[in-house]
Amino acid sequence: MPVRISTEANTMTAFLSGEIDHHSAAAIRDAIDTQIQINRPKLLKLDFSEVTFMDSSGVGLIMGRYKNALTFGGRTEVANMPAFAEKVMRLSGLEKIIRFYKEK
Amino acid sequence: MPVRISTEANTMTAFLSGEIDHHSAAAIRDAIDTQIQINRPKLLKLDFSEVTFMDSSGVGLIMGRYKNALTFGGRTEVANMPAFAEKVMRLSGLEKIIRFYKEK
Amino acid sequence: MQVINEMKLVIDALSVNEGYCRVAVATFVSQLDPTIEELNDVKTSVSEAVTNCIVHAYPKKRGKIYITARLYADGLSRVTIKDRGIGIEDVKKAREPLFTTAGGERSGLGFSVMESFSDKLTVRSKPGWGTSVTIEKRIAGKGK
Amino acid sequence: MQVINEMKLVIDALSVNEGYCRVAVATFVSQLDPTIEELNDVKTSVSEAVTNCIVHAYPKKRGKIYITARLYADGLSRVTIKDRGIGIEDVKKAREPLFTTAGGERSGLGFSVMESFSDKLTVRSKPGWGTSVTIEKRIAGKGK
Ligand SMILES: Nc1ncnc2c1ncn2[C@@H]1O[C@H](COP(=O)(O)OP(=O)(O)O)[C@@H](O)[C@H]1O
Ligand SMILES: Nc1ncnc2c1ncn2[C@@H]1O[C@H](COP(=O)(O)OP(=O)(O)O)[C@@H](O)[C@H]1O
Repeated sequence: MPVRISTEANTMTAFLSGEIDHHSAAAIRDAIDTQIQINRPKLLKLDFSEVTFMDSSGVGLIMGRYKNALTFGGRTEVANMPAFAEKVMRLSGLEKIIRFYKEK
Repeated sequence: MPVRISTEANTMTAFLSGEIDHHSAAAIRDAIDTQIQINRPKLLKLDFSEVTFMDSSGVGLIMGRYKNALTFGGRTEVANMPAFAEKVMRLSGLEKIIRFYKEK
Repeated sequence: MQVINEMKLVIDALSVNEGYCRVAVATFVSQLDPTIEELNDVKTSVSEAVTNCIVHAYPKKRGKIYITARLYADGLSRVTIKDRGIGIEDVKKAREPLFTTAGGERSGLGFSVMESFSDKLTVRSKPGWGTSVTIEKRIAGKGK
Repeated sequence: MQVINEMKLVIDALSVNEGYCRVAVATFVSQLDPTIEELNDVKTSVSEAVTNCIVHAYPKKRGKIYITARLYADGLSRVTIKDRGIGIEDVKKAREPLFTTAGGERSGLGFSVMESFSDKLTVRSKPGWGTSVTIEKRIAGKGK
Protein backbone atom coordinates (compact mmCIF):
# COMPACT_ATOMS: atom_id res chain seq x y z
CA MET A 1 0.00 0.00 0.00
CA PRO A 2 1.48 3.37 -0.99
CA VAL A 3 0.29 5.05 2.21
CA ARG A 4 0.71 4.37 5.94
CA ILE A 5 -1.38 6.30 8.42
CA SER A 6 -0.73 7.00 12.10
CA THR A 7 -2.81 9.02 14.57
CA GLU A 8 -1.65 10.69 17.76
CA ALA A 9 -3.84 12.98 19.84
CA ASN A 10 -5.42 15.41 17.35
CA THR A 11 -2.87 14.87 14.62
CA MET A 12 -3.20 12.34 11.83
CA THR A 13 -0.13 11.71 9.67
CA ALA A 14 -0.24 10.02 6.26
CA PHE A 15 3.14 8.78 5.02
CA LEU A 16 2.90 8.53 1.25
CA SER A 17 5.38 6.41 -0.68
CA GLY A 18 6.31 5.27 -4.18
CA GLU A 19 5.01 6.80 -7.40
CA ILE A 20 2.06 9.18 -7.26
CA ASP A 21 0.07 9.36 -10.45
CA HIS A 22 -3.62 9.30 -11.41
CA HIS A 23 -3.67 5.51 -10.99
CA SER A 24 -2.02 5.21 -7.58
CA ALA A 25 -3.70 8.37 -6.22
CA ALA A 26 -7.08 6.63 -6.11
CA ALA A 27 -6.06 4.10 -3.44
CA ILE A 28 -4.14 6.71 -1.44
CA ARG A 29 -7.15 9.03 -1.49
CA ASP A 30 -9.54 6.33 -0.32
CA ALA A 31 -7.25 5.21 2.50
CA ILE A 32 -6.73 8.73 3.85
CA ASP A 33 -10.38 9.77 3.51
CA THR A 34 -11.55 6.71 5.43
CA GLN A 35 -9.28 7.65 8.31
CA ILE A 36 -10.25 11.34 8.21
CA GLN A 37 -13.87 10.24 8.53
CA ILE A 38 -13.02 8.09 11.57
CA ASN A 39 -10.49 10.32 13.35
CA ARG A 40 -11.66 13.81 12.39
CA PRO A 41 -8.15 15.18 13.04
CA LYS A 42 -7.49 18.82 13.97
CA LEU A 43 -4.28 18.53 11.96
CA LEU A 44 -3.73 16.37 8.87
CA LYS A 45 -0.07 15.98 8.03
CA LEU A 46 0.83 14.60 4.59
CA ASP A 47 4.42 13.34 4.59
CA PHE A 48 5.96 12.98 1.11
CA SER A 49 9.48 11.93 2.13
CA GLU A 50 9.20 8.43 0.64
CA VAL A 51 7.65 9.55 -2.65
CA THR A 52 9.80 8.66 -5.68
CA PHE A 53 7.72 10.22 -8.48
CA MET A 54 4.85 12.68 -8.67
CA ASP A 55 2.92 14.35 -11.46
CA SER A 56 0.03 16.85 -11.22
CA SER A 57 -2.20 14.11 -9.75
CA GLY A 58 -0.32 14.83 -6.51
CA VAL A 59 -1.69 18.38 -6.56
CA GLY A 60 -5.25 17.12 -6.86
CA LEU A 61 -4.56 14.63 -4.11
CA ILE A 62 -3.35 17.30 -1.67
CA MET A 63 -6.12 19.73 -2.61
CA GLY A 64 -8.77 17.05 -2.15
CA ARG A 65 -7.49 16.01 1.31
CA TYR A 66 -7.23 19.66 2.33
CA LYS A 67 -10.88 20.17 1.47
CA ASN A 68 -11.99 16.96 3.12
CA ALA A 69 -10.10 17.65 6.37
CA LEU A 70 -11.61 21.13 6.41
CA THR A 71 -15.12 19.63 6.32
CA PHE A 72 -14.38 18.32 9.81
CA GLY A 73 -12.68 21.53 10.89
CA GLY A 74 -9.14 20.24 10.41
CA ARG A 75 -6.23 21.97 8.73
CA THR A 76 -3.63 20.35 6.44
CA GLU A 77 0.14 20.57 6.29
CA VAL A 78 2.57 19.03 3.81
CA ALA A 79 5.92 17.74 5.05
CA ASN A 80 9.11 16.79 3.23
CA MET A 81 8.16 17.32 -0.39
CA PRO A 82 11.13 15.92 -2.39
CA ALA A 83 13.14 18.38 -4.46
CA PHE A 84 12.09 16.85 -7.81
CA ALA A 85 8.41 17.52 -7.00
CA GLU A 86 8.89 21.16 -6.07
CA LYS A 87 8.57 22.32 -9.68
CA VAL A 88 5.05 20.82 -9.84
CA MET A 89 4.20 22.39 -6.50
CA ARG A 90 5.28 25.86 -7.58
CA LEU A 91 3.02 25.61 -10.64
CA SER A 92 0.08 24.70 -8.44
CA GLY A 93 0.20 27.70 -6.13
CA LEU A 94 -0.80 25.34 -3.28
CA GLU A 95 1.81 26.95 -1.05
CA LYS A 96 -0.42 30.00 -0.79
CA ILE A 97 -3.09 28.10 1.13
CA ILE A 98 -1.22 25.17 2.69
CA ARG A 99 1.90 25.16 4.86
CA PHE A 100 4.82 23.23 3.34
CA TYR A 101 7.84 22.44 5.47
CA LYS A 102 10.81 20.12 5.79
CA GLU A 103 11.84 18.03 8.75
CA LYS A 104 15.36 16.74 9.21
CA MET B 1 32.57 -2.26 -17.92
CA PRO B 2 30.82 -5.61 -17.47
CA VAL B 3 34.08 -7.50 -16.92
CA ARG B 4 37.02 -7.11 -14.52
CA ILE B 5 40.15 -9.16 -15.12
CA SER B 6 42.87 -10.17 -12.66
CA THR B 7 45.97 -12.29 -13.26
CA GLU B 8 47.93 -14.28 -10.71
CA ALA B 9 50.78 -16.64 -11.64
CA ASN B 10 49.43 -18.77 -14.47
CA THR B 11 45.77 -18.12 -13.73
CA MET B 12 43.73 -15.36 -15.29
CA THR B 13 40.29 -14.70 -13.82
CA ALA B 14 37.56 -12.75 -15.59
CA PHE B 15 34.75 -11.55 -13.32
CA LEU B 16 31.71 -10.99 -15.52
CA SER B 17 28.84 -8.82 -14.29
CA GLY B 18 25.45 -7.47 -15.30
CA GLU B 19 23.37 -8.68 -18.23
CA ILE B 20 24.99 -10.92 -20.82
CA ASP B 21 23.37 -10.77 -24.23
CA HIS B 22 24.56 -10.50 -27.83
CA HIS B 23 25.09 -6.75 -27.35
CA SER B 24 27.09 -6.79 -24.12
CA ALA B 25 28.99 -9.97 -25.05
CA ALA B 26 30.99 -8.09 -27.70
CA ALA B 27 32.79 -5.82 -25.22
CA ILE B 28 33.33 -8.67 -22.75
CA ARG B 29 34.80 -10.84 -25.48
CA ASP B 30 37.21 -8.15 -26.66
CA ALA B 31 38.39 -7.35 -23.13
CA ILE B 32 39.08 -11.00 -22.25
CA ASP B 33 40.73 -11.85 -25.58
CA THR B 34 43.10 -8.89 -25.30
CA GLN B 35 44.24 -10.16 -21.91
CA ILE B 36 44.53 -13.79 -23.09
CA GLN B 37 46.79 -12.55 -25.85
CA ILE B 38 48.98 -10.69 -23.35
CA ASN B 39 49.02 -13.17 -20.46
CA ARG B 40 48.69 -16.52 -22.23
CA PRO B 41 47.30 -18.10 -19.04
CA LYS B 42 47.55 -21.81 -18.27
CA LEU B 43 44.15 -21.50 -16.62
CA LEU B 44 41.35 -19.13 -17.64
CA LYS B 45 38.69 -18.82 -14.99
CA LEU B 46 35.36 -17.22 -15.96
CA ASP B 47 33.49 -16.11 -12.84
CA PHE B 48 29.75 -15.55 -13.36
CA SER B 49 28.75 -14.74 -9.77
CA GLU B 50 27.80 -11.12 -10.54
CA VAL B 51 25.83 -11.91 -13.68
CA THR B 52 22.16 -10.88 -13.44
CA PHE B 53 20.87 -12.11 -16.80
CA MET B 54 22.14 -14.42 -19.50
CA ASP B 55 20.78 -15.80 -22.75
CA SER B 56 22.42 -18.17 -25.25
CA SER B 57 24.97 -15.48 -26.11
CA GLY B 58 26.65 -16.51 -22.86
CA VAL B 59 27.20 -19.99 -24.32
CA GLY B 60 28.93 -18.57 -27.39
CA LEU B 61 30.98 -16.32 -25.13
CA ILE B 62 32.25 -19.23 -23.02
CA MET B 63 32.85 -21.44 -26.04
CA GLY B 64 34.78 -18.71 -27.83
CA ARG B 65 37.03 -17.99 -24.82
CA TYR B 66 37.58 -21.74 -24.33
CA LYS B 67 38.83 -22.01 -27.91
CA ASN B 68 40.95 -18.89 -27.71
CA ALA B 69 42.63 -19.92 -24.44
CA LEU B 70 43.32 -23.33 -25.97
CA THR B 71 45.20 -21.66 -28.84
CA PHE B 72 47.79 -20.67 -26.26
CA GLY B 73 47.65 -24.03 -24.50
CA GLY B 74 45.39 -22.85 -21.68
CA ARG B 75 42.34 -24.58 -20.25
CA THR B 76 39.09 -22.89 -19.17
CA GLU B 77 36.89 -23.26 -16.08
CA VAL B 78 33.57 -21.63 -15.24
CA ALA B 79 32.88 -20.60 -11.66
CA ASN B 80 29.67 -19.65 -9.88
CA MET B 81 27.12 -19.86 -12.66
CA PRO B 82 23.91 -18.42 -11.13
CA ALA B 83 20.95 -20.79 -10.73
CA PHE B 84 18.78 -18.96 -13.29
CA ALA B 85 21.43 -19.54 -15.99
CA GLU B 86 21.79 -23.26 -15.37
CA LYS B 87 18.86 -24.09 -17.66
CA VAL B 88 20.69 -22.46 -20.59
CA MET B 89 23.91 -24.25 -19.64
CA ARG B 90 22.23 -27.65 -19.58
CA LEU B 91 20.91 -27.08 -23.11
CA SER B 92 24.39 -26.22 -24.32
CA GLY B 93 26.14 -29.38 -23.22
CA LEU B 94 29.18 -27.23 -22.36
CA GLU B 95 29.57 -29.10 -19.09
CA LYS B 96 30.85 -32.06 -21.08
CA ILE B 97 33.97 -30.20 -22.16
CA ILE B 98 34.41 -27.49 -19.53
CA ARG B 99 34.57 -27.79 -15.75
CA PHE B 100 31.79 -25.89 -13.95
CA TYR B 101 31.98 -25.39 -10.20
CA LYS B 102 30.76 -23.23 -7.36
CA GLU B 103 32.79 -21.43 -4.73
CA LYS B 104 31.29 -20.37 -1.44
CA MET C 1 19.03 16.10 -37.70
CA GLN C 2 19.62 12.37 -37.75
CA VAL C 3 17.33 10.02 -35.79
CA ILE C 4 19.64 7.60 -33.98
CA ASN C 5 16.93 5.44 -32.44
CA GLU C 6 13.17 5.19 -32.56
CA MET C 7 10.46 3.27 -30.77
CA LYS C 8 6.70 3.13 -31.07
CA LEU C 9 4.45 1.82 -28.34
CA VAL C 10 0.72 1.16 -28.63
CA ILE C 11 -1.03 0.26 -25.41
CA ASP C 12 -4.52 0.08 -23.90
CA ALA C 13 -5.71 3.34 -22.32
CA LEU C 14 -6.01 1.81 -18.85
CA SER C 15 -4.84 3.59 -15.73
CA VAL C 16 -2.84 0.50 -14.75
CA ASN C 17 -0.55 1.33 -17.73
CA GLU C 18 0.37 4.87 -16.61
CA GLY C 19 3.53 3.85 -14.80
CA TYR C 20 4.49 1.45 -17.57
CA CYS C 21 4.28 4.11 -20.29
CA ARG C 22 6.40 6.74 -18.56
CA VAL C 23 9.02 4.17 -17.57
CA ALA C 24 9.07 2.72 -21.11
CA VAL C 25 9.75 6.17 -22.56
CA ALA C 26 12.21 7.24 -19.84
CA THR C 27 14.22 4.03 -20.16
CA PHE C 28 14.46 4.57 -23.91
CA VAL C 29 15.54 8.21 -23.48
CA SER C 30 18.17 7.00 -20.97
CA GLN C 31 20.33 6.11 -23.96
CA LEU C 32 21.09 9.84 -24.27
CA ASP C 33 22.66 9.63 -20.79
CA PRO C 34 20.39 12.24 -19.17
CA THR C 35 20.84 13.64 -15.68
CA ILE C 36 18.38 12.43 -13.04
CA GLU C 37 16.57 15.74 -13.28
CA GLU C 38 16.26 15.62 -17.07
CA LEU C 39 14.93 12.09 -16.87
CA ASN C 40 12.40 13.08 -14.22
CA ASP C 41 11.25 15.94 -16.47
CA VAL C 42 10.62 13.50 -19.33
CA LYS C 43 8.88 11.03 -17.01
CA THR C 44 6.63 13.68 -15.54
CA SER C 45 5.53 15.26 -18.81
CA VAL C 46 4.91 11.85 -20.41
CA SER C 47 2.88 10.87 -17.35
CA GLU C 48 0.64 13.92 -17.81
CA ALA C 49 0.03 13.25 -21.49
CA VAL C 50 -0.65 9.55 -20.94
CA THR C 51 -3.01 10.28 -18.05
CA ASN C 52 -4.95 12.67 -20.29
CA CYS C 53 -5.49 9.88 -22.83
CA ILE C 54 -6.83 7.70 -20.04
CA VAL C 55 -8.92 10.30 -18.22
CA HIS C 56 -10.26 12.47 -21.04
CA ALA C 57 -9.92 10.87 -24.47
CA TYR C 58 -12.19 7.85 -24.23
CA PRO C 59 -15.18 8.58 -22.00
CA LYS C 60 -17.30 5.84 -23.57
CA LYS C 61 -15.13 3.19 -25.19
CA ARG C 62 -11.88 1.43 -24.44
CA GLY C 63 -9.22 3.03 -26.59
CA LYS C 64 -5.50 2.97 -27.25
CA ILE C 65 -2.55 5.22 -26.52
CA TYR C 66 0.00 5.68 -29.34
CA ILE C 67 3.47 6.71 -28.24
CA THR C 68 6.45 7.47 -30.48
CA ALA C 69 9.87 8.34 -29.08
CA ARG C 70 12.72 9.54 -31.27
CA LEU C 71 16.29 10.21 -30.21
CA TYR C 72 18.45 12.55 -32.29
CA ALA C 73 22.21 12.67 -32.73
CA ASP C 74 22.41 16.13 -31.13
CA GLY C 75 20.74 14.98 -27.89
CA LEU C 76 17.15 15.96 -28.64
CA SER C 77 14.38 13.61 -27.54
CA ARG C 78 10.98 13.98 -29.18
CA VAL C 79 8.05 12.06 -27.74
CA THR C 80 4.57 12.04 -29.24
CA ILE C 81 1.58 10.78 -27.23
CA LYS C 82 -1.54 10.37 -29.31
CA ASP C 83 -5.07 9.09 -28.92
CA ARG C 84 -8.01 8.58 -31.26
CA GLY C 85 -10.47 9.85 -28.72
CA ILE C 86 -12.96 12.69 -28.49
CA GLY C 87 -10.43 15.47 -29.10
CA ILE C 88 -10.34 19.00 -27.70
CA GLU C 89 -12.70 21.75 -28.84
CA ASP C 90 -10.48 24.71 -27.85
CA VAL C 91 -6.82 23.79 -27.44
CA LYS C 92 -5.74 27.28 -26.38
CA LYS C 93 -8.21 27.25 -23.50
CA ALA C 94 -7.33 23.67 -22.57
CA ARG C 95 -3.67 24.67 -22.20
CA GLU C 96 -4.46 27.44 -19.69
CA PRO C 97 -3.31 26.65 -16.14
CA LEU C 98 -6.03 25.24 -13.88
CA PHE C 99 -8.48 24.70 -16.75
CA THR C 100 -10.14 21.31 -16.52
CA THR C 101 -13.35 19.79 -17.82
CA ALA C 102 -13.05 16.83 -15.53
CA GLY C 103 -14.62 16.50 -12.13
CA GLY C 104 -12.91 14.40 -9.50
CA GLU C 105 -9.52 15.65 -8.49
CA ARG C 106 -7.96 16.75 -11.78
CA SER C 107 -6.03 19.91 -11.11
CA GLY C 108 -6.08 21.34 -14.62
CA LEU C 109 -2.30 21.55 -14.49
CA GLY C 110 -1.45 18.75 -16.94
CA PHE C 111 -0.55 20.96 -19.89
CA SER C 112 1.22 23.49 -17.62
CA VAL C 113 3.44 20.72 -16.28
CA MET C 114 4.18 19.40 -19.80
CA GLU C 115 5.08 22.93 -20.87
CA SER C 116 7.37 23.79 -18.01
CA PHE C 117 9.05 20.35 -17.91
CA SER C 118 9.94 20.33 -21.61
CA ASP C 119 11.64 22.62 -24.10
CA LYS C 120 8.74 22.65 -26.54
CA LEU C 121 5.18 21.39 -26.37
CA THR C 122 3.00 20.97 -29.44
CA VAL C 123 -0.68 20.03 -29.10
CA ARG C 124 -2.77 19.04 -32.08
CA SER C 125 -6.39 18.08 -31.60
CA LYS C 126 -9.71 17.92 -33.41
CA PRO C 127 -13.05 16.85 -31.96
CA GLY C 128 -13.82 13.33 -33.14
CA TRP C 129 -10.29 12.80 -34.47
CA GLY C 130 -8.26 12.68 -31.28
CA THR C 131 -5.35 14.47 -29.70
CA SER C 132 -1.62 14.42 -30.35
CA VAL C 133 0.87 15.92 -27.92
CA THR C 134 4.56 16.27 -28.80
CA ILE C 135 7.09 16.87 -26.06
CA GLU C 136 10.59 17.93 -27.04
CA LYS C 137 13.31 17.80 -24.46
CA ARG C 138 16.94 18.52 -25.12
CA ILE C 139 19.18 16.19 -23.11
CA ALA C 140 22.42 17.92 -22.21
CA GLY C 141 23.26 14.86 -20.18
CA LYS C 142 25.71 13.87 -17.51
CA GLY C 143 28.70 14.18 -19.81
CA LYS C 144 28.27 17.91 -20.39
CA MET D 1 -10.08 -16.19 -23.37
CA GLN D 2 -10.27 -12.48 -22.61
CA VAL D 3 -7.29 -10.21 -23.31
CA ILE D 4 -6.90 -8.03 -20.21
CA ASN D 5 -4.07 -5.87 -21.51
CA GLU D 6 -2.12 -5.48 -24.72
CA MET D 7 0.93 -3.57 -25.88
CA LYS D 8 2.71 -3.25 -29.20
CA LEU D 9 6.26 -2.06 -29.52
CA VAL D 10 8.05 -1.23 -32.78
CA ILE D 11 11.74 -0.50 -32.45
CA ASP D 12 14.91 -0.28 -34.56
CA ALA D 13 16.74 -3.62 -34.96
CA LEU D 14 19.88 -2.34 -33.23
CA SER D 15 21.81 -4.40 -30.72
CA VAL D 16 21.68 -1.50 -28.26
CA ASN D 17 17.91 -2.18 -28.02
CA GLU D 18 18.20 -5.83 -26.91
CA GLY D 19 18.07 -5.08 -23.20
CA TYR D 20 15.31 -2.54 -23.69
CA CYS D 21 13.03 -4.98 -25.54
CA ARG D 22 13.23 -7.82 -23.03
CA VAL D 23 12.76 -5.43 -20.10
CA ALA D 24 9.82 -3.71 -21.83
CA VAL D 25 8.09 -7.08 -22.31
CA ALA D 26 9.01 -8.45 -18.87
CA THR D 27 7.79 -5.31 -17.10
CA PHE D 28 4.48 -5.59 -18.97
CA VAL D 29 4.11 -9.29 -18.10
CA SER D 30 4.84 -8.38 -14.46
CA GLN D 31 1.20 -7.36 -14.17
CA LEU D 32 0.37 -11.06 -13.99
CA ASP D 33 2.47 -11.20 -10.79
CA PRO D 34 4.95 -13.84 -12.02
CA THR D 35 7.57 -15.50 -9.88
CA ILE D 36 11.17 -14.41 -10.45
CA GLU D 37 11.80 -17.61 -12.36
CA GLU D 38 8.78 -17.20 -14.63
CA LEU D 39 9.84 -13.64 -15.37
CA ASN D 40 13.38 -14.72 -16.16
CA ASP D 41 11.99 -17.34 -18.56
CA VAL D 42 10.03 -14.67 -20.42
CA LYS D 43 13.02 -12.31 -20.45
CA THR D 44 15.36 -14.98 -21.77
CA SER D 45 13.14 -16.24 -24.57
CA VAL D 46 12.27 -12.69 -25.68
CA SER D 47 15.97 -11.87 -25.65
CA GLU D 48 16.68 -14.78 -28.03
CA ALA D 49 13.94 -13.80 -30.46
CA VAL D 50 14.92 -10.12 -30.45
CA THR D 51 18.59 -10.97 -30.95
CA ASN D 52 17.66 -13.09 -33.96
CA CYS D 53 15.92 -10.10 -35.57
CA ILE D 54 19.08 -8.09 -35.02
CA VAL D 55 21.63 -10.74 -36.01
CA HIS D 56 19.89 -12.62 -38.81
CA ALA D 57 16.89 -10.77 -40.23
CA TYR D 58 18.46 -7.68 -41.79
CA PRO D 59 21.89 -8.46 -43.18
CA LYS D 60 21.83 -5.52 -45.58
CA LYS D 61 19.41 -2.83 -44.44
CA ARG D 62 18.37 -1.27 -41.16
CA GLY D 63 15.06 -2.82 -40.18
CA LYS D 64 12.48 -2.86 -37.40
CA ILE D 65 11.42 -5.29 -34.71
CA TYR D 66 7.67 -5.64 -34.10
CA ILE D 67 6.67 -6.90 -30.66
CA THR D 68 3.15 -7.60 -29.42
CA ALA D 69 2.45 -8.72 -25.86
CA ARG D 70 -0.99 -9.87 -24.73
CA LEU D 71 -2.04 -10.77 -21.22
CA TYR D 72 -5.04 -13.04 -20.70
CA ALA D 73 -7.44 -13.28 -17.78
CA ASP D 74 -6.36 -16.87 -17.03
CA GLY D 75 -2.70 -15.90 -16.60
CA LEU D 76 -1.43 -16.66 -20.09
CA SER D 77 1.08 -14.31 -21.66
CA ARG D 78 1.52 -14.39 -25.42
CA VAL D 79 4.40 -12.46 -26.96
CA THR D 80 5.01 -12.18 -30.70
CA ILE D 81 8.37 -10.96 -32.03
CA LYS D 82 8.31 -10.24 -35.73
CA ASP D 83 10.60 -8.85 -38.39
CA ARG D 84 10.24 -8.03 -42.09
CA GLY D 85 13.65 -9.39 -42.90
CA ILE D 86 15.06 -12.13 -45.09
CA GLY D 87 13.06 -14.96 -43.52
CA ILE D 88 14.03 -18.59 -42.96
CA GLU D 89 14.24 -21.15 -45.77
CA ASP D 90 13.76 -24.27 -43.62
CA VAL D 91 12.17 -23.54 -40.24
CA LYS D 92 12.33 -27.15 -39.05
CA LYS D 93 16.08 -27.23 -39.57
CA ALA D 94 16.55 -23.77 -38.04
CA ARG D 95 14.85 -24.98 -34.86
CA GLU D 96 17.27 -27.87 -34.41
CA PRO D 97 19.65 -27.41 -31.47
CA LEU D 98 23.09 -26.06 -32.45
CA PHE D 99 22.02 -25.21 -35.99
CA THR D 100 23.26 -21.78 -37.01
CA THR D 101 23.96 -20.03 -40.29
CA ALA D 102 25.84 -17.25 -38.55
CA GLY D 103 29.55 -17.12 -38.03
CA GLY D 104 30.94 -15.31 -35.04
CA GLU D 105 29.91 -16.77 -31.73
CA ARG D 106 26.27 -17.66 -32.28
CA SER D 107 25.64 -20.97 -30.53
CA GLY D 108 22.65 -22.12 -32.56
CA LEU D 109 20.72 -22.50 -29.31
CA GLY D 110 18.33 -19.56 -29.69
CA PHE D 111 15.26 -21.58 -30.69
CA SER D 112 16.11 -24.33 -28.19
CA VAL D 113 16.15 -21.78 -25.39
CA MET D 114 12.85 -20.23 -26.55
CA GLU D 115 11.31 -23.68 -26.65
CA SER D 116 12.47 -24.88 -23.25
CA PHE D 117 11.77 -21.55 -21.53
CA SER D 118 8.20 -21.27 -22.75
CA ASP D 119 5.08 -23.43 -22.83
CA LYS D 120 4.59 -23.14 -26.57
CA LEU D 121 6.70 -21.75 -29.39
CA THR D 122 5.32 -20.99 -32.84
CA VAL D 123 7.63 -19.93 -35.66
CA ARG D 124 6.28 -18.61 -38.94
CA SER D 125 8.67 -17.55 -41.66
CA LYS D 126 8.95 -17.09 -45.40
CA PRO D 127 12.01 -16.00 -47.36
CA GLY D 128 11.59 -12.37 -48.34
CA TRP D 129 8.60 -11.91 -46.04
CA GLY D 130 10.18 -12.10 -42.62
CA THR D 131 9.87 -14.13 -39.46
CA SER D 132 7.32 -14.19 -36.68
CA VAL D 133 7.95 -15.98 -33.40
CA THR D 134 5.20 -16.42 -30.80
CA ILE D 135 6.13 -17.35 -27.26
CA GLU D 136 3.38 -18.47 -24.91
CA LYS D 137 4.08 -18.66 -21.23
CA ARG D 138 1.53 -19.48 -18.58
CA ILE D 139 2.11 -17.41 -15.45
CA ALA D 140 1.05 -19.35 -12.37
CA GLY D 141 2.41 -16.46 -10.34
CA LYS D 142 3.39 -15.79 -6.77
CA GLY D 143 -0.18 -16.05 -5.53
CA LYS D 144 -0.59 -19.69 -6.54
N1 LIG E 1 -6.13 13.57 -24.70
C1 LIG E 1 -7.18 14.40 -24.45
N2 LIG E 1 -8.40 14.14 -25.00
C2 LIG E 1 -9.45 14.96 -24.77
N3 LIG E 1 -9.38 16.06 -23.98
C3 LIG E 1 -8.20 16.37 -23.41
C4 LIG E 1 -7.06 15.56 -23.61
N4 LIG E 1 -6.03 16.12 -22.93
C5 LIG E 1 -6.52 17.21 -22.33
N5 LIG E 1 -7.83 17.38 -22.62
C6 LIG E 1 -8.69 18.51 -22.17
O1 LIG E 1 -7.88 19.57 -21.72
C7 LIG E 1 -8.18 19.89 -20.36
C8 LIG E 1 -6.94 20.34 -19.62
O2 LIG E 1 -5.99 19.28 -19.53
P1 LIG E 1 -4.86 19.30 -18.42
O3 LIG E 1 -4.17 20.63 -18.44
O4 LIG E 1 -4.00 18.11 -18.61
O5 LIG E 1 -5.63 19.21 -17.03
P2 LIG E 1 -6.46 18.00 -16.39
O6 LIG E 1 -6.03 16.71 -17.02
O7 LIG E 1 -6.12 18.06 -14.94
O8 LIG E 1 -7.91 18.29 -16.63
C9 LIG E 1 -8.79 18.61 -19.81
O9 LIG E 1 -9.61 18.85 -18.68
C10 LIG E 1 -9.57 18.11 -21.02
O10 LIG E 1 -10.80 18.80 -21.18
N1 LIG F 1 14.54 -13.61 -37.39
C1 LIG F 1 15.28 -14.41 -38.21
N2 LIG F 1 15.49 -14.05 -39.50
C2 LIG F 1 16.22 -14.83 -40.33
N3 LIG F 1 16.79 -15.99 -39.94
C3 LIG F 1 16.63 -16.40 -38.67
C4 LIG F 1 15.87 -15.63 -37.74
N4 LIG F 1 15.87 -16.27 -36.55
C5 LIG F 1 16.59 -17.40 -36.73
N5 LIG F 1 17.05 -17.49 -38.01
C6 LIG F 1 17.85 -18.59 -38.58
O1 LIG F 1 17.74 -19.72 -37.72
C7 LIG F 1 19.04 -20.12 -37.27
C8 LIG F 1 18.96 -20.70 -35.89
O2 LIG F 1 18.57 -19.70 -34.96
P1 LIG F 1 18.88 -19.87 -33.42
O3 LIG F 1 18.44 -21.19 -32.95
O4 LIG F 1 18.30 -18.68 -32.71
O5 LIG F 1 20.47 -19.83 -33.32
P2 LIG F 1 21.52 -18.64 -33.56
O6 LIG F 1 20.80 -17.33 -33.42
O7 LIG F 1 22.54 -18.83 -32.48
O8 LIG F 1 22.07 -18.84 -34.93
C9 LIG F 1 19.89 -18.89 -37.40
O9 LIG F 1 21.26 -19.16 -37.51
C10 LIG F 1 19.32 -18.24 -38.68
O10 LIG F 1 19.81 -18.87 -39.83
